[in-house]
This record gives sequence, C-alpha cells and structure tokens, in this order.
Amino acid sequence: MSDAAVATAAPKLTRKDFVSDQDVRWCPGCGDYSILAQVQKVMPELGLSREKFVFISGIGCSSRFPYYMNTYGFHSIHGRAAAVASGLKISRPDLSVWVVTGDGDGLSIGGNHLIHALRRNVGLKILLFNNRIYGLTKGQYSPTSELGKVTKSTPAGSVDYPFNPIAVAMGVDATFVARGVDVEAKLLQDLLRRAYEHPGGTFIEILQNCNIFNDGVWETLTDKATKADTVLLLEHGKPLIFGKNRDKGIKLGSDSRLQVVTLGNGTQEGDILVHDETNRPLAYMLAHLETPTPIGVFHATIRPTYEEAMSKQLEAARQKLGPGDVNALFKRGETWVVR
Amino acid sequence: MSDAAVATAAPKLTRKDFVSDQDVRWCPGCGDYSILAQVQKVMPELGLSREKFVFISGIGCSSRFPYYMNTYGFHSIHGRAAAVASGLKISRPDLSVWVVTGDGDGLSIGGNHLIHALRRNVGLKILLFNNRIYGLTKGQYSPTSELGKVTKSTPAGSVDYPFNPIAVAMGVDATFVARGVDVEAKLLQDLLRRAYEHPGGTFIEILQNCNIFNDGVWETLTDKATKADTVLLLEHGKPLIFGKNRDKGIKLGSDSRLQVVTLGNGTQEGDILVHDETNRPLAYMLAHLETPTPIGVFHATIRPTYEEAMSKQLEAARQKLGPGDVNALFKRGETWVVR
Amino acid sequence: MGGGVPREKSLGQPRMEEERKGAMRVETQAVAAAPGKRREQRDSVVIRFAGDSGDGMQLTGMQFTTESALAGNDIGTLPDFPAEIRAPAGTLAGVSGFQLNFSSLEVYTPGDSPDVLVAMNPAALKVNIGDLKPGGILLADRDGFDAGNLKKAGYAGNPLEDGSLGQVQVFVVDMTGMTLKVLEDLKLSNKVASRCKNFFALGVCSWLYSRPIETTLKWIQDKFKKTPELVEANARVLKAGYHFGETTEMFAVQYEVKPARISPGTYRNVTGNTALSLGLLAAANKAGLPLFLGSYPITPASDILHELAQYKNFGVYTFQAEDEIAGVCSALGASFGGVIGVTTSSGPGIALKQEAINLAVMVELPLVICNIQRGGPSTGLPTKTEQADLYQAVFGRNSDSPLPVLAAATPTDCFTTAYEAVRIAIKYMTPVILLSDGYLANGAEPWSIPRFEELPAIPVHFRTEAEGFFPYLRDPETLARPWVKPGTPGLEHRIGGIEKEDVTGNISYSPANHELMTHARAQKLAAVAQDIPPTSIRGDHAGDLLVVGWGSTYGSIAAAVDEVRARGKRVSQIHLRYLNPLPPDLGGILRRFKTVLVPEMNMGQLLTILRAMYLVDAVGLNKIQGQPFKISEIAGRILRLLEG
Amino acid sequence: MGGGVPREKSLGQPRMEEERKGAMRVETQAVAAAPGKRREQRDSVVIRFAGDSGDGMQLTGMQFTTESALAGNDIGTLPDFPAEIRAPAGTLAGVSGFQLNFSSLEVYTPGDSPDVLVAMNPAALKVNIGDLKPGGILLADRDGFDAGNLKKAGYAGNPLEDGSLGQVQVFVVDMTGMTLKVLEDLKLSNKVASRCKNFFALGVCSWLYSRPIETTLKWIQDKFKKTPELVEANARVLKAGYHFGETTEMFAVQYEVKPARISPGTYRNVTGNTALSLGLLAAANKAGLPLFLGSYPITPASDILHELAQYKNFGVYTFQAEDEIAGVCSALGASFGGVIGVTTSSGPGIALKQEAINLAVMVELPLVICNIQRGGPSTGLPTKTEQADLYQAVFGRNSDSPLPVLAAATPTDCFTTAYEAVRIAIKYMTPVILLSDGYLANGAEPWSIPRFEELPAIPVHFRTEAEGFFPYLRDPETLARPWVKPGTPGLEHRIGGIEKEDVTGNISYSPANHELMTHARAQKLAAVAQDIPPTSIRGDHAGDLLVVGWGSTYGSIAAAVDEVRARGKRVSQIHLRYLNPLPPDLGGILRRFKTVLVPEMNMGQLLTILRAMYLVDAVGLNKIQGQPFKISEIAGRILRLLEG
Ligand SMILES: Cc1ncc(C[n+]2csc(CCOP(=O)(O)OP(=O)(O)O)c2C)c(N)n1
Ligand SMILES: Cc1ncc(C[n+]2csc(CCOP(=O)(O)OP(=O)(O)O)c2C)c(N)n1
Ligand code: SF4
Ligand code: SF4
Ligand SMILES: [Mg+2]
Ligand SMILES: [Mg+2]
Repeated sequence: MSDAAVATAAPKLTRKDFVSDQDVRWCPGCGDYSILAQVQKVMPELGLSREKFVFISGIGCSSRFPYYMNTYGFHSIHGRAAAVASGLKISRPDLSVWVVTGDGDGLSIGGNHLIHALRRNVGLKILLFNNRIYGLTKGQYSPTSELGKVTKSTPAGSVDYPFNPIAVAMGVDATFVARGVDVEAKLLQDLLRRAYEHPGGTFIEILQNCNIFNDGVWETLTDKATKADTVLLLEHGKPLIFGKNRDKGIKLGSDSRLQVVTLGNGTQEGDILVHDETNRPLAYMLAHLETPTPIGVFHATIRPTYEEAMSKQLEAARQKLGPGDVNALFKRGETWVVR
Repeated sequence: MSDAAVATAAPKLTRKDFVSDQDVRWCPGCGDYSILAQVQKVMPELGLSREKFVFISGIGCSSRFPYYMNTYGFHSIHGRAAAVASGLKISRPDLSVWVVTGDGDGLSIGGNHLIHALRRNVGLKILLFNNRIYGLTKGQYSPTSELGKVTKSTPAGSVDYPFNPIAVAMGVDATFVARGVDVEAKLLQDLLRRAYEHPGGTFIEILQNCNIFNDGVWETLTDKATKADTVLLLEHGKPLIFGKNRDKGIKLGSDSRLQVVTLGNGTQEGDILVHDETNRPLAYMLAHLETPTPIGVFHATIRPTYEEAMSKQLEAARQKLGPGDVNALFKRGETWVVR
Repeated sequence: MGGGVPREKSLGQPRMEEERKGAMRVETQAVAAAPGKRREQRDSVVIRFAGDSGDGMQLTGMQFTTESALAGNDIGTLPDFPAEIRAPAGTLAGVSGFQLNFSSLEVYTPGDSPDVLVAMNPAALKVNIGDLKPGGILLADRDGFDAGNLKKAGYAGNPLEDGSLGQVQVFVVDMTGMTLKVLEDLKLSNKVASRCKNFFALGVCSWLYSRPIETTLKWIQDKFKKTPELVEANARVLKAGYHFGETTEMFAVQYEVKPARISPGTYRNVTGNTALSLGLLAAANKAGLPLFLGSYPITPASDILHELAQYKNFGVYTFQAEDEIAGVCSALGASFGGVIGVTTSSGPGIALKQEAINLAVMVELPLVICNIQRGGPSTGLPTKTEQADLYQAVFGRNSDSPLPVLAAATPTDCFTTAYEAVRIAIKYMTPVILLSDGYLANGAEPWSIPRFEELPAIPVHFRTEAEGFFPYLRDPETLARPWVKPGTPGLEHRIGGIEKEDVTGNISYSPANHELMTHARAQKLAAVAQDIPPTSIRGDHAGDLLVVGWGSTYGSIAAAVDEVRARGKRVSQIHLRYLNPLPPDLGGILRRFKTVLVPEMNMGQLLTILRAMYLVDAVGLNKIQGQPFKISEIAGRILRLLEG
Repeated sequence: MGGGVPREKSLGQPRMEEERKGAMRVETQAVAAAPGKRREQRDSVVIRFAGDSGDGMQLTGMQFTTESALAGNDIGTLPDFPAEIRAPAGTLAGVSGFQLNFSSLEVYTPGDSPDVLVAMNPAALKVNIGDLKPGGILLADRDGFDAGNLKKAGYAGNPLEDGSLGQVQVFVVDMTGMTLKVLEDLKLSNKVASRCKNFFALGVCSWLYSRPIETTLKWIQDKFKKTPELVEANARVLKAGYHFGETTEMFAVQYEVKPARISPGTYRNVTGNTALSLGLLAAANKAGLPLFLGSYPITPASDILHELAQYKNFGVYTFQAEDEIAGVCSALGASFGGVIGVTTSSGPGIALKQEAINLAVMVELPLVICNIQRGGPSTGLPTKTEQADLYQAVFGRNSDSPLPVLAAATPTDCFTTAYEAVRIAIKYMTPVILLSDGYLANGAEPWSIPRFEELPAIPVHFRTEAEGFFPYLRDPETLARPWVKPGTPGLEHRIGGIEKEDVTGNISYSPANHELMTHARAQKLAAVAQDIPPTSIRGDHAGDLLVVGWGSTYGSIAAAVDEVRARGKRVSQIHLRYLNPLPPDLGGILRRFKTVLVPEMNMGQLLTILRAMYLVDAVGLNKIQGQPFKISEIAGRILRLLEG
C-alpha cells in the first residue's frame, strides 16, 4: 500500500504551512537551504494533511532540518534517526515518516541502522545530505570524503577509501535508490514526489555544498559551464545520453562493464543503453560511474514493507485468536485453584 | 605489500602447533568443527611463524573460535571484532590478523564495523560463519534468515528481508569477496590461502550448519545428491558451467541480467560467461544468483591498504620532520622566558 | 515463594488486589500410602535433579514442580543451565540442574542445599554432591556411571561403589536399563528409548514424595501429541518409575509434604520473565495502548522478546532490532508515536542503550527499560545471576540524568513491578528502568492470578487541544509534559536532545534555563517519590538490626530474618522496590535501628547510595559468585553482627 | 592561572619538575607613557571582546593574550563560541566572545566580570552588557550599530545614544569607518577591508593597556604570508588603532599592568586540549611506545584528534573511526598489540564506549579514555561546559567495574594529568578515565614548559620469557598482569570478556573464582591508591571550613578561598586529581574541618561519593548553567556557611 493511499482529504496547503516559526540557523550560502525550500514546496502538493508528516533526524547541520518544518519532528541523537523512525513507522504506519541525515550521521555512526532499515524496507523516506564533510563539528573528513582529502583530522590527507552511498544502498537491496543535487530544484522536487509515492523505503542521496568547510566539492556537477558534460540524468526508458550536444552516451560492453561512448563514428543512439530502473545490476554499475555522474532514480522496485507485513501478522493473529483476552492469557498453561 | 611478504623464516609447523589446549565446546555435529579443522590445516602451510597470527572475534558460537587456535587471540564483545582488529592491524601491520564472526555478530550488531573495515581495506582476513541463525542465544532469527522463518523471536515468521552478505561486501567495494561452505574442505582451504595471500582486507562468507537451531539450512547445497545442480563453483578465467553433467551454464542477457541456460540446443560453451574476479558488476550479479548458488571467489582486486597508507604517512613525516623531538614540540608557537 | 500478604505488602504495592491467607483446599487427589511402606511427614523438601544437558533435567524439574504445586505445596525453583549450548555429553561443563523447594510452609527460596539429589551421570554427581545435606538422599542411575562417563567426570573409581561419598543415603537404580526394558516392544532406537529415562527418575521421585502423576501423564499426551509413540513411551516409563518405587524394597519410607496454607485464588507457575512480559502487556492493555518492544536478544532477557512476540493479537509489536541501540531507539520512536515503548536487555546491552535513554530523559517520553541483570563485568558470566547494575541504572549516563529505577523481588513480583513501571512512565512522562536478574528471570513460583479488571487504572491523556499547547508546559503535580500523537492537527511540534526551553520546548542555550530544566528533571523524581506507598517493615518498627535489600535477594533475606527472629532477635527487614527515588520514609526507618545490614549480590551498590543519602553507617554483606545467597549466609551474618 | 608552586603542589604532583617562584625578569620591551596622557597602575584587568562570529573576536582575544603574556602578566582566558557554525550575522545567536584576565598577581580564573567590554555590534552589547562591572569601560564600534543590526538585536533605539546603559564609561569609536579609510588606497573590496576592523579594536586596547604590538605585527606577517595585501592591511589597521588611542582625546588615561611574579622558565600559552595532547604524547614517548588514538569527532574533544594527527613523526597513529565504539575498540586492539591505546570523546560518546571500556577492565590492558565533558544530559549544550560525568566515569558500567578516574584542574594541568593517566594505565594494566571539560579544553593559560628528560619515568616491561608465563599471573605489588606483544614466540595466549580464571586466564564459570577476580579488580584500585601522593592543602590543616573540589573549578575555588582567608576566615581548600580511588588520607583531612563544602558544576556528584565514603555531612554548591563559577559565588557561599 502506497503512503499516498493513506492520504486523508486535507484542505489545500501551501508552502508557508510547512514553514515553522524557528529561525533557520545554517550558514548563509549553505546548500541545505535549497533542499529545505524544495521539501517545503513539495509537501503541500502531496495531498496529505500536515499533521501526518514526521521528520526525524540525527545530529549534524543537516539534522537541524526538522526544526524548520512545521510538522511533527524529532531531532534525535547522532546516527540513530533511522532506528527511531523505524519504531515510529512500524507502530504508526499511517504517518509519512521522513528521515534527514548526513554523510556522517547516516553513513559513519549510523551506517548500520541505515542499511538495516533499507534491507527491511521499512517505509521511511530517507534523505541523506552528502557534503563529504562533518559540518557541525567544524570540518573533519567523512566516510564519503575523497582519498587524500586534507581536513582538520587528516592534515596529511585521508587514507580512507570512501563509501559510494548509491552502491551501499544497492548492496543492501534497497527498493528505491536515487541521487539529487541541492541546487537542482526541479529534479529534487521530482525525486521527493517519487519517494513519497514509492510504496516502501526510499533512499535519496542529495549532493550538498558546505560552503564553509568543503566549498565547491560538487562544483563540476553544478557549474553551468561543465555540468552538461559531467552529469548524466537517469530517466526510465530513455537512453543514457548526455553532453552539451547530447552526443555522448553509455554503452554496455560485452564484459558487462559500462563504457562512455561518443555518438557518431559508427555509434548510434540504438547502441546506447536504455535506463531501466528495475534492473538492479544496471543501477549498481551506474553507481560506480564517476564521469559522468548519474543523477535521478537509479533503481526502483516493489517489495512488501516491514510495517505492512508486521501489521498483517497482528491482524492475522486477531482474526485467529480474537482481540486478546488478558484474563485468558494470565491463565495460559497449567493452573490450580486454592479455596 | 602482501602479508605473505612479511613472513619470517619459521621452522616447519604442523596442524598440531595450531591446536590450543582448550576443550572445544561446540555442539557435536556443528559445522564450526570443519571450519576450525581447515584453518588449523592451512595455517602451518603459510610460512608465517605461529606467534604472528592473531584471531579476533566478537560473541557467538562462531566467536569462540580464537580459544581453539594456539595463536594470539582476543574474544572481544558482540559485534566489535572488526573494530578491535582494525586498531591492532593499523598499529601492528606485521601481524596476520584474522577476524572470526557470525551472521549476527558481523551483520547485525557489528554490521557497521564490518562495512567500514571493508571499504577502508584494512588488511583483516574476515571469516563470517553464516548459519542464518543466532546460535549462542539459542535460536533467534538473524539478518541472513529467510523471510517467513519461524524462530523463537518470530513465532509467526520473520518479516525481515535478509541481507545478502556477498552483495553487502560488493556494495562497500571490498577488495576480496568469497564464499565457502563448512563441509567443502578443499575449497575452504583454497580460500583461506587466497585470503592470506591477498594484499589487503578479505571477506569470506562461510555457509555453516547449526545442527541444533537451524539444521539443514544449506542442505540443498551440501547434499551430495543435489549439490552438482545447485552449486556453481567460480573459477577465474573459466566458463560458469555447472550441473551433474556439466551441461548448464550462466549467460549474460542483453539486458545485463544473468540467465541460467542449458548447453546444447544451440547454446555453446562459447556463449557461457567466463568468470572474471576483477569484474565488479559481474560479482554483484553473481551475488544475487540463488540457483545455482555460486561459491568460490566472487571478486578480487588490489587497492592500497589502510595500514600501508597510514604507515607511509608516518614514515613520510619522519623523513620530513625527523623522528620527533618532544622538547621542540613543547615549544611550538610563541614562547617567552621568565628568569 | 508463595504469594502471601506480608511480602506483597512489604514491597509497597497496595494497589494490587488484596490477597489474604485463609483456609484453603486444593483440588487434587489424595494418594494413599503404599502398602508395606512407612509414610513420614516432612515440612519442606529440597530436591535437585542433575544430569547431562541432553538428559532433560529442566523438563523433569518443571514437571515435578507442577505436580507439587497441584499437591498444594508452596514452591520455589532454581534452574541452572550450562553456559554452552551443547557441551560434550558427560562432561562437567555439560551438567544441567534444576532445584525445587516444596513445602507445607511458606517458601521464600529454592532452598540452601538439597535433601535429595538425583544424579544421572558422574559429572552431575561431581558438580552437585558437595551441596547435598549431610544424610541426604542420593538417587543415581547406575547405567550412567559407566567407565567412559566416570573418566569424563574425572573419577578414578566409581564413587557409587567405593564408599567415597560419606554421610549420604545412596540409592542406585538401573534407570536406563529398566527404561529400555519397559520399551523393548516399541521398536524405538536405543538412543530414543534411553532418552526417556528422565521420566523414570520423575516416576520414582513422584512416588517417593507421594505426588500424583496424572497431570504429568496428561502433559505428556499434550506435549508429544505429534509423535504418539513418544506419548506411549514416556507414559510407560513414568509409570514404571512410580511402580518401581512402590514395589522395590530399596525404599522403606515414603514421604509426604502436606499442602501449604496459601491464599485462596487461581494459581499458575510463572518464571520472572513470563511474569514481567504479562505485567507489561497487562499495563499496556489497561492504558489502552499498543505495546512496542524494540529489543536485541541477550541472555537472560531474550525470553521476554520470545514471550511478547506471541501476543500479537493484543496489539503487541515486537521488533528484533539490529542491535541494542536500535532496540531502545525504535522503542522511543514508538513512544513518540503514542505507543508504549519498551526495551529489554541485560547489563552489556543496557550500557549500549544509555545514550538513547538519556535522550528519553531529555525528550520526556514514557519508555520502560528492562535490565535482566547477569554476572559481569563485560561478557562476564552470561548464564549466572548478579544484581550489580544498580549503579549503572541510577548513575550510568552522561550528565545529571535522573530517572525512576524499580526492582522486582521475586518471579511473580516481576509482574507487579513491570505494571508499576509502565504506570509511572506514562503518568510522569519519563523513562523508567526496571531491574530483574537471571535468578528471577528463570526461577518460577506460583502466581496468584489477578483479575485484569481489578488491576489499578492507568489513565492516559493524549492532548488534542491546540489552544494553549506548549510541548514543555508541565502538569503542576506530576511535572509531566503533554503527550501528543503525531497525526493530531494543530499540535505539530518538534522535540530533541538539545536543552529545551522551559514551556516552549524550543532549543535554548540559556544558562538560567539549563539550570531550571535540570532542576525540573530532578523535581520530577521528587514527584514520583510522593507516589511511593509507605515502606512496609517485616518485623518490628524499631530494633537492633534492620536488613535492607532489593531485588532477588528478597527470599533469602526473608527466610533468614524469620529464622533469627524465631530465636528471639530484634531484627526486621525492608525490601525496596523503589530505588530511585527512594521512599520518602526510608531515612526515618533506618534511624530506628542500631545496625543496618545491606546484603547484595554485588560489591555494595545500594549500600553506597544509602550511606550517601542518609549518612547511615550501614554495613554490606556481599556475594559475587553468580549465585543467590543462602539463607544461612545471611542469618549467620546477622547473628555475628548482633554479637559483635 | 599561572604555574605557581602552590597550585602544582595542591594537585599532588611532586613528580613534575619543581618550579619555584623567584625573582623574575621578562624579556620584553617597556612602553613609554603616551605624551599628554595619565598613566594609572592596575593589579588586574578583565577584558572581554565580543562581536559577531564573523568578526574575528577569538583571534583578537588570543593576540591580546599573547601580548599580555609577553608583557609578563599572569593570565587566564575564556572563549565563548556560539553553538551554530555560522549563525546569521548580527543576531544574538551569532555572538562570539573572548574574555581575558591579565594581572600582576597570580591569576586563577578568567575573571568574574569584565572591566572592559569591546562590543562590535548591538547583539554583542546586548548579550554581554549585563556582565560589565559597574563603572566599567565599554568600547563600541559605532558603524556596527546601524539600523539593521539594532533591529536584529531587538533594540528599539540605539543604546549607545539613548542613555539606557547606566553606570558605564562609554567610548564609541568609528572603528569600521577608520579601518576603511586607512585601507582606501589598497583597492580591497569593502567586505575584505571591513573585516580588518578587529585589528583596530586590538590596536586601541593595546594602547589603552600599554601593550607592545610588535609581536602581533610579526604574527600578522606570519599568518597572512600567502596574501601580502592582508599583511599590509591588518598591520596598518592595528597601528591605526594604536595611534588612535594615543592621539584621541577620548582617552585621558592609559593603564599599566605590571608583570606578575612568575616562576622562572620558558612559557607558552596552551589550551587544555593542546596540553592534554602533549601530555599523552610525552608519556608515550617516555614509555618508548607508539601511541594509537581511536576517536570520533565530538565537541569539545575533537581538537585532541586534530592535534595528535599532527604528531605522525612521533609514531602517533590517529584513526578517525566510524563511531565512538569503534574508537575505543580500535584503541583497545592497539593496546593488545603493545601500543598505548587512547580514545577521546565527550559525555554522549563516552556513554557509547562503556561496554568496551568494561571489556578493557576485564582483559586488563592499558587504555586511556579522555572525557572532555560538556553540558548535558543527552546532546544538551554541546558548546558549554559542565562537570557532570563523574558518576558516569565511576559508576557507569554494568556490574562491578572499577577503574582509576583522574581529573584535570586547569588547562596546563591537563598535561600533567594526561601524563599521569598513561603512567597508571601502564603500571597497573588498567583502563583509566581522564576527565577534562569544555572550559579547560578551550581555555588557555601560560604553561611553564617542562624538559622532557625530567619528566617521571614510565617503565614498560613486555614479557618475553615463556617459562612460567600465565596471562593472569599478577605482579604482587601492582596486581598488574603481564603485557605480551603478539609476535612474541612461545607466549601465544587468548584473552576475552568472559570471566577469567585466576592465573591461567582461561574461561571460568566457577563461583568462587568470580568472587576472587571481582576482589582482585577492586584490589588493583587499592594498589593505585598507595601510589597517590599526600593530599596537599591550601591553607591550614584544620579549621572551620574546607572546600573540596575537582576539575575545572580549581581556579574559582582558589581565588574565593584566598579572598575569604584574606578576611581572616579559617578556610582551606583541597582539590582532587584522583577521584577513583580517592586519596587514602582524604578521610582524615575531612574530619579536621567543621564544615565541608563541595562546589560542583553538577547536581552534587563528588558530594555523593564523599558522603558515601566518609559519612561526612558535606554540603554542595551546585551550578548547572554551562558556565564556570564566579569567584563571588563561591566566596559568598563560604561566608554564608560560616555565619549560619
Ligand atoms: C554520539 C555523538 N558522537 C559525536 C557527535 C558529534 N557530531 C555531531 S554531528 C557530527 C557529524 C556530522 O556530520 P554529517 O552527518 O555529515 O552532518 P553535516 O553537519 O555535515 O550536515 C558529529 C561527529 C555527537 N553529537 N554525538
Ligand atoms: C552487547 C551484546 N548484545 C547481545 C549479546 C547476546 N548475543 C551473544 S551471541 C549473539 C548472536 C550470535 O549470533 P551469530 O553471530 O550468528 O553467532 P552464532 O552463535 O550463530 O555462531 C547474541 C545476540 C551479547 N553477548 N552482547
Ligand atoms: S557548516 Fe557547512 S553544512 Fe553546516 S550549515 Fe554551514 S555551510 Fe551548511
Ligand atoms: S548452537 Fe549451533 S552454531 Fe552453536 S555450537 Fe551448537 S550447532 Fe554450532
Ligand atoms: Mg556532512
Ligand atoms: Mg549465526
């Protein structure tokens, strides 16, 4: 059952309904502002009344997010948002539960909760703001920072080979895996809508600029001058073509590896791989593509959610055993009477 | 640098040198016995003296392993073996550090340490005994248990979609990923040797029978009558052929998905995919193959290890700054003298 | 360990239905004395069944317990499992034991040392013989004492034959042999057939203590109904054992233990873990809330997860999380959703949960954290008992982080305490830690089954009025903040772990506000203290010595205190259910006694707290052996203190 | 906070090189009085620089500190960061402050309330004006007080003009304007140019207190060497500010603070975190061991990771782990390998580490756990200070789990305490918890630089003899078990978290052994107690009132005690570095005073421990505001207690 299906008839909402009364405390210029704006824009369009939304986060700059949403919110502890949210969603499947986390919060200390929530397909809408740095603690490298990165904690450069968040999600068989960019407003809105409609857990990595501690880390992907050549927009059923002149594409080599090819010179559009969101290996391969960097939905598939299956078990037990008679339960097993 | 390279000339050792004086306390019939036997058989052949081996484990039946090895050993706490071992290996790269863990220890509570150790490529030789159950705590389901599994904690059947350990390792870009089976002695020995020789972190999932709480969970793969048709042995450079009559094989479909085909009827050996350990997407696809179930080395690639890179940084700093003068360090920055 | 008034009262639980000792009649058949045998009366008997873990000793013990309960005795039990799942057969490590104390008097403990030891093999003998009372009965299976088993147990000769056992009445019976003979015609494999021998032992013991075996026969029918040949086999062997007792000349005496004076009511046997599970369930149902358990398996807490997982039709969600942290966090998430969140674990797992428990302290949501303590530190002695996590419960979080801590005293008291923990958590909007331990968890005693309707009310108010709503506007009496279910229109709000501004709940870094909120959190405990019933004292209200205990030591202390009081000593007992906050009347009581003794299965944790709170020069009696106190250990210490 | 003898002694550290107060001469230039200005002497001045976080107030404060240290003053500093990384410019949330106390007398604290407040904008004024001493000096940047900023700070009018500031000497200077003018010809953008205004403020203050600016000029050259135009700009502005002070008629008086009597030696300023890092490094080097830091970033501990990461050429491994648990576990793994393992964190992170720390207690390996405490509970007040993790350190693990706990008293004492922690960890083969806090971590004071050669020896013995080796055969004096490096032939052995058999270290479930080992672990602490130097008392050895403190309250207590002693009161002070075990002589000392006062930045944690240990009716003075005590708060309490 899609979360959309639990939508109750609500009065028409606007962006302002989702803006809380708290001052936004991110650094001026932070990529988080744009993400917040897109979320606040999309929420009222979804047809679910405001009180049904819950935003849960861990700790980090990104995790301040819930304070700025005029919905229910829980700013929990570092790394544990997915675990807190799982308990809520399992016992309250009627709510639309969103998790906001960072590359440190979600992939360092919280990595385990993230991968377990994804494999279980708990219906959480997870937004991971990836700025490849620890913002809140003022600039240590994160599990997505590049090898060799010089930060406060790695004055000689990082020696940690980074996680590829999309590949991680594919490795744990997540049912919806996508990548957005803070400044790509439209794409982000689309992804948020898709996530909301997806009947199950969703994982969106959002490339985000931290202009204080890691400024420009995604610059080649956001710079108007270069991005047509560095970014590949994934669209289901469409060939994987990119480039300023849309003359480059992705081909599947006979060795089951992806190749970047230029159209013309014997290569036709027909040779170009057509994106198929349901194809798990393809998503995995695309995850490892660096130039161009794919954005959009890598993978979407449908599998029963944890909370659905659990609710069904409760319902089945009620059907079979009745609604639960505490006195009868007390007397289960051998009893005797003393008069 | 391969661990093999740090081998010191050692007197010829035998299996008995690696047998400790502790009584083995696994249930009679437990698959762990066979794994122990293979490890004790292979260790003396590696050419490294006994005192250079360290076995580190978490908690679980499997994690009792170190007690039975007459090497250095550390039976730590639940889920943390990879973290303890990382500290040891980084600061003592001269040691051959082995981690023994279970599907609960390594993938449930310890999942985060496992994936971080693998992405960092810390040179740990990780053996994950997968019996798809919590043995030591007497039979709850684990993160690798099948959907619908009835256990003490899931009387109505598990609703947790399980991890695929090989896919998890591939999702975090591990450099050596393999699968063995407790009773396949020769394969296990080969894998242990390969792991030892691999210059970096290795991950071996070992399918293991818990005859008390999950008896027969791998039966179709170990039963002599069926296994030729259910198991696919991966051999680098060889076509992916299996079956009692070696008449079945794996083909790569045009949609980049694997297909099981029967030889003959127009399908030739030449159509069959040749296994390539260096091909990451192929390993990921094979990870999701259930019938037949691949065993052997899925993926092997070489990347600098964490400890190597770290040691190099220390060495480089020593080269540049000298061996470290504490008095000079004390006086770093602005100083003044009071007489 | 029967459910008598004094104990219930002493634990300060007047809300539970009142039980009264009165005339009693147990519905059970009388067994006539066997012909040609003398029948002797006993007040109490302690029996221990011991054998290899594969020998079914737990099952034998449980069945004998049921028979004794049905015979109207008061009872107390203590199972003792080996740490290994399946240690090699016949080894000392593989010995499994089950001790039962059944009595016509009130039972407080499973007994210090057995009157009867049933030993199925040499390893069982070796591990347990030292505990047998001088002159006690040893019942051994001759066939189990073969050369192989003797060697595995490290015996040079056969102790059953070489006279090395000293002052013990030894009865050697060919249990395995007779079992096989009785089953000859059934064509069972030797292995399967000989596995029935525990029923032979049970049969013999049933005869010896004049227990009717009908219920066991019924139970066998039920338990093995899928394999009728086992029903037949086990039933035959049970009867064979019983008849052997009757006919053999080995036993000249048959014993009888009369029914105990037990409060009227319907009873069943429950372990502490079952009682605790039922207490949580009952409280959630009373409050009209679904229950969410977020947990990760760990000995000896796992059985609560197993139990609650069976309550799905009651609206119980059980979530086996990826680790303890996810267990507590998911429970807190559920509590945020308006469900009663519970998490269960043992010491090492609780350590992992503390950061999240501290979040619960800050966000002020109801949450029940059950710690089924075990031997420590670190992995320690997972299958042994200890009560050494009091420090961790009261002091074990970063910063000043007060929360109520309750402890259960007996297996059945786990029900009452769990119920009370839920009540407090909801009423005061606070996490509550409940301490039980391995001894209570696995030990069983008769439980006087309450009627759900008569359990104390647990009112829940979910705020729905938007007007005047502030997330941290407190109830003036309880200092509870409002509980709001997400999904309630107009009450959207945000909570979190950063210090909250008074009333509004907004983030606040104000120094004065932090001090105010720190005091508010402390004041909440003071409010809970007002809710604690007057401390009940077993014995006089003043005197020479007061024994103060908490947790599973209750039975040993009560028995010891009764023993020394019977000798005319001015000794009293109080047993604390509320450890944080402590009862407001406690200080006054302590001052009325010359000496205060605090027996604990730790190095003196309650002792530290009492000394700090009341500046009373209390002394400790500390046992750190993974085993409960013997009555004699406490009684001895009391007497020495009174002399010295 | 200078490094005088009395304080060093009072912390019981006779091993450190002896420092002696003696005649002193600071190598610095004298500054002549400006013509036409009066010059007045001051003993002590407290100055606070406050502005927007973008205004460079920390830097300004640090430079003025350096100037003052070079001028020979004793000093104490207190930075105060906003919680947000970059709160919106001009808001109250974005205010950043730096307070400095510089004096010709001994300095114990950064001062209760400033004599001088530099306010760069209205928000800075609003947040800080309440603290300014009556009659104090306010130096404000007129340009910062524009309409927008006034509004952001919530001012209706301009407080600099509307007379609302009351009893304060207000000096309003066009700092931004003059800065821009001075830089006109440099073609810097307006934004860049106006960023230099903090140097104008520094220049003015330097003149006002007769500080030489040469070092700052040199520092500017160094700091900005990659952008020569900034060297020029900042240097110009600094001088402009200085000359403005000299020439303006606004200031009639120039102040002078004479050099303090400071023990001879070479000095530098260190923060607590730097000193702590150096202490760890020095100890590891002394022991001849590599150091392994396994850590996860958290405020206010992260800087230790940053600092140690720069010591690679000393054989220091820093491992930024995936979480706190991996941090401590990796450090323990390194310790197992014969390296000194260290882990650092703050309260919430320490909570996560406790299970693994308990493993360290069980396996008895050296390990140093540094807790840089912050305001709690839960996420609490991450950027504020508190000393509320004493409970967690002493009591916060499952079961009886004793380990040494040490606390640093001042920024420089972090060096000594870290060194001592490593020494104890190695000598006794035990984990050691070191408590510091946010106030010490970020606060700086002059450090009398020791000579490495003169630091106490830290002998390390790695066992290599196979003959007679047992993993748990203890040294009879220290109860330490042998430390063996994996790789040593013939000594292969296994350790782990299950209870160990005495001597052999094999797994043991024996009840008696568990009790024995529990006592052995406790006895190890008793052995450490024998190693604690006699407690030194500031003041008389008996009297009316004793103030007992620990941690960062040292300075405030010392100053308060001196103050009341100066009034002839019989008040003394002891300050504990060793919190577990407590010094053996402590009980005796406490009994020699009529009243014992325990000031703590928590709800009374040491208080609880002292009451429990010594049954002394000590009273607490508790401040839970995320801020250090003021001297007057403690002095006031002492006086009231003496009266009452
Ligand atoms: C238990 C715990 N450990 C560490 C911290 C400190 N901490 C807070 S946020 C953070 C990292 C944040 O990084 P990320 O998730 O990438 O968020 P960002 O600030 O970059 O948005 C850390 C280490 C903490 N608050 N709690
Ligand atoms: C912190 C903590 N949590 C829980 C446990 C209990 N525990 C011990 S082993 C185990 C699971 C073991 O499963 P697995 O790793 O699959 O090992 P197996 O016994 O199956 O070999 C659990 C839950 C523990 N010892 N410590
Ligand atoms: S530090 Fe970086 S991530 Fe954090 S608010 Fe500032 S710009 Fe954004
Ligand atoms: S419980 Fe299972 S895994 Fe554990 S020792 Fe027994 S058979 Fe092996
Ligand atoms: Mg980040
Ligand atoms: Mg397992």
